[in-house]
Amino acid sequence: MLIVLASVLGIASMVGAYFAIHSKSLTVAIIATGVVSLISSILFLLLAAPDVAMTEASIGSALTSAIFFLTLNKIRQTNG
Amino acid sequence: MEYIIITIGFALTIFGLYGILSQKNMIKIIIGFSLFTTGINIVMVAIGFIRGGTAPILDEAGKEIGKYVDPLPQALVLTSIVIGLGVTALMLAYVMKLYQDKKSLNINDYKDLKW
Amino acid sequence: MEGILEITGGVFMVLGAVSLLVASIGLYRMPDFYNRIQIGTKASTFGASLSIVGVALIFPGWIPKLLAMLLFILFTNPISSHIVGRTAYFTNVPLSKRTKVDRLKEMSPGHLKKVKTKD
Amino acid sequence: MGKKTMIALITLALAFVIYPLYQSYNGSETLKDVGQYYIDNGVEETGAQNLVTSVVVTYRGLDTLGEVTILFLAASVISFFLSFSKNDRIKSRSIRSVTEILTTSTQVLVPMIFMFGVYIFVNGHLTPGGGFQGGAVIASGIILMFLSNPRFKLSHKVIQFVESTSGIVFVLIGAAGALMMDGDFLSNKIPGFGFGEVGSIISAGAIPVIYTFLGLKVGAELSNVLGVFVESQSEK
Repeated sequence: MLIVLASVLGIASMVGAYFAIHSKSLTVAIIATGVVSLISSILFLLLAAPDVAMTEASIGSALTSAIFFLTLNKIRQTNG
Repeated sequence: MEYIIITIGFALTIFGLYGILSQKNMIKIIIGFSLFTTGINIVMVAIGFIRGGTAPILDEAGKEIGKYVDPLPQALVLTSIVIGLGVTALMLAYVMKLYQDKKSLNINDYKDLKW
Repeated sequence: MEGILEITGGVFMVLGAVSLLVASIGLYRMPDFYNRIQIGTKASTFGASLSIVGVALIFPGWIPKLLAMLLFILFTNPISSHIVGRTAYFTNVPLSKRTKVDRLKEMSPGHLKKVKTKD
Repeated sequence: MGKKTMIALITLALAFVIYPLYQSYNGSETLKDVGQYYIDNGVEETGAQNLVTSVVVTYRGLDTLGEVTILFLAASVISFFLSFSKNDRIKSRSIRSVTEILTTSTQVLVPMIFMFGVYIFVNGHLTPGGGFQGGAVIASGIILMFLSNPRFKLSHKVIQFVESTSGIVFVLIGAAGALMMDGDFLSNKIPGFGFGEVGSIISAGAIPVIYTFLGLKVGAELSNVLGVFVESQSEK
């Protein structure tokens, strides 16, 4: 059962990584990075590491995406 | 299960390096760094995994199973994630400043040290 | 007696899972963004609440923590989707062609204000 | 010419480097020596239930101190880079009006989020969680405040005070362990902080105190980074 879950999450994270690198839109790329981060937090939970899972979910997924979006907004603003 | 997860970790690492090398957009390069860090973290936690072990918290529920995973890689990854956020924020601040100078996100436009 | 509680909890959790499944099917079937965010929020909030009620029936010792979780979900989920939908409306995400009523447009042309900040 | 071939070659080289690592990985059944030592003796030596916490705060406390220093350096370099003079600032900034629902719910939610962050780092030695996670939760509360009120400004004095005080207290507690009990730097055996009963909140010596200050420090630093990023939006 866990093997099936891990494989599904693995395929999802590979798709997310593909979109993060090859997407034309930066917004899609940033959201895909957040998705990969969130999936990796579930993987940490499967590896019996709840502390790391909490850190990854709050920092890697939420705060990093927020900072990326702030930068993107600033760049668009400068562009006019 | 741990084989699959360590495969995911290595694959994310390779994806991240490929992204860093192949992309021209600087934000995409930082996204590549972010993927690279995530992959390395997954690999490090997977190395400390013990089959059938629970989280290293020794309360009643943990003592019933009596088999724990290694706490050391988890502690290292914990700090590594926080440092990853600091490094990402620093790189993004550089990108913002560079964009204000040249109005370009393409890495090939920055050739100031090259003549 | 304990068996009844466990069975009831299991039924609640299955109902929650069915609700989440309906939400995901609706995400696929709905015509535009606003319908999708509506069905996603409503059904998934309901499903998560039902699952939490099921867990509370099975493990009565966890009720305070589960209550806090329920409160958080009931608070944050609708509010966040409200903000997302509103932002989407003001950044001109197209409505479905079958839309009949658009109250937000009737309400105010001056709703989207340009505020000047003072330094 | 081969820019693409170069990229493919470097990626393949990385794959070759990590392939032996992957090959030699066997999901082991037993722990290595250091991990086994922590499992066997961690609870008696530190009194903390959560062994990750005892590794982070006590066994590898010096690493954590260096890590917090790196975070502090990163935060200060970011604020140095994104700071701007008051002359070249453009004053107008278009803001979409915020609904009443968001404002009201923020007033309810932000204290709850802060309380949840404090709960996480106060219970760091019992349940999963700790200073870093609690600090991140507090910083996400700050994001919510920024989003709900566009004119909200982070008070730099408060941030500075919290950050420097908690850093100094962190080092002082570490030094107290070394000086008064002739133990090690950043050990948790300090007179006045008993070990207590394992599993209760007041236990594990100095670990809860250190983790509380660590959480405040990390929360202040992350909030400062976010605040600087948000402030730089109105610059032109």
